[in-house]
Amino acid sequence: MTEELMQQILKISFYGASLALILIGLYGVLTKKNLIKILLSMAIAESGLNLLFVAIGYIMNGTAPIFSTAVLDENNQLLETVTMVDPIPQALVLTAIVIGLGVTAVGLALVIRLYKHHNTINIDEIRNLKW
Amino acid sequence: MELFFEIILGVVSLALILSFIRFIKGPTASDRVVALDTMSVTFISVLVLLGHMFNRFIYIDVSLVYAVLGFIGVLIIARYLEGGI
Amino acid sequence: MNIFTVILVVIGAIFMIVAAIYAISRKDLLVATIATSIISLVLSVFFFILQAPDVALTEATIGVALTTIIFVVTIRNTKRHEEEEE
Amino acid sequence: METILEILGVIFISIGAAFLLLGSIGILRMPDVYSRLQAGTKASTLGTLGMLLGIGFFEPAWFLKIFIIMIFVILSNPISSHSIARGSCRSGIKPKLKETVNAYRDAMESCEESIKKDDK
Repeated sequence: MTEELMQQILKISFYGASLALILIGLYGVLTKKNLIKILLSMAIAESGLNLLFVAIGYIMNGTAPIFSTAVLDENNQLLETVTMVDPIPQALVLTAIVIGLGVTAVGLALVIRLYKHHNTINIDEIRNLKW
Repeated sequence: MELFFEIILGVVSLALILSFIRFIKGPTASDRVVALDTMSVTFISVLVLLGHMFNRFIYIDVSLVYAVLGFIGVLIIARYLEGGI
Repeated sequence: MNIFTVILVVIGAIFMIVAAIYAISRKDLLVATIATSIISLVLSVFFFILQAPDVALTEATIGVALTTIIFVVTIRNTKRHEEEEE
Repeated sequence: METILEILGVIFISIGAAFLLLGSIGILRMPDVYSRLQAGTKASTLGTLGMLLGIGFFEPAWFLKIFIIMIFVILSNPISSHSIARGSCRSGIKPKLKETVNAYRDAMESCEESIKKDDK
């Protein structure tokens, strides 16, 4: 198996998995009636989005940014260059994961309050806006 | 020596597949929790193995965090099954 | 990149898709939470292979521990099983 | 010296991978939750320890951090296995094979009897 074929398989796996996760999460949000299931589907779609961002910023055979050391010879001349992956999507995704946790936590707190008031979490039966 | 690590990675991937089949089949929730526990322990060794193959010292911090925090999820599900929390 | 890393990535992608379909289609919400935990577990290894160890660290902490805890506490305070639709 | 360390590392990593694979086969083949728990946690703990030790022989500079990981695996894995077993026992899952001794139930019964005696 050649190098190019392996790279193609890697790209197809990463992009295919992230797109499939986003679509499955979207399906769950649109069709399910249970509020906890809806929040769970939102978490799944968000995981797929994070994976898509990091996979876009990946460069083949690169190494992690920031940690890398340059390889110098005795006259301080650069011997070889080090390929790094793109650090900007990683910083964005790092924030997005934490914000996603906050969104899920607030949604679940609202679900508990709704259940204590209406005694159900089916969105078809919660019709009035009064608490 | 490269080939040895690749074959070990293949064997560990086979172990992951078998645990995942138990997760799909398992009749009760306890079986699925056992499968999750085994998978999370197996991923610790996968991460250390990959860190050695990428040859970066800083990468095994991830597996340290896994070992410290990974069992909390299993613990909380087990306490729920018991009727506690 | 070598051949067995590619195999690990393909297996992980299949795990994630199957676990997501499983989490959506089950009526038992506790099983759906466990499936979401497996998705985050595999996602963390993917971030590791994509050379983003800081993101993998955050995903391991938040996805495996904290998300499971808040979902299980919510299920504890509400109902475990989703109702059958008429 | 280096070759000795590498040979030790190869031996330990092979033992670890073999135990991980055997634990997964056990988790697939065993009949009920409690025997699956035996295969799934004990064998995979030993497998992970062997693998970490082998990598530590390959890279001697990493040994301190790997030792910390090993200590956490040793501490945390039996706790989770014990609590899964206790949870499935309390949620009413019976063992499939015929049980000869159930120390947990006997301890609970004697505990309840002593509580009743105290109430009287």
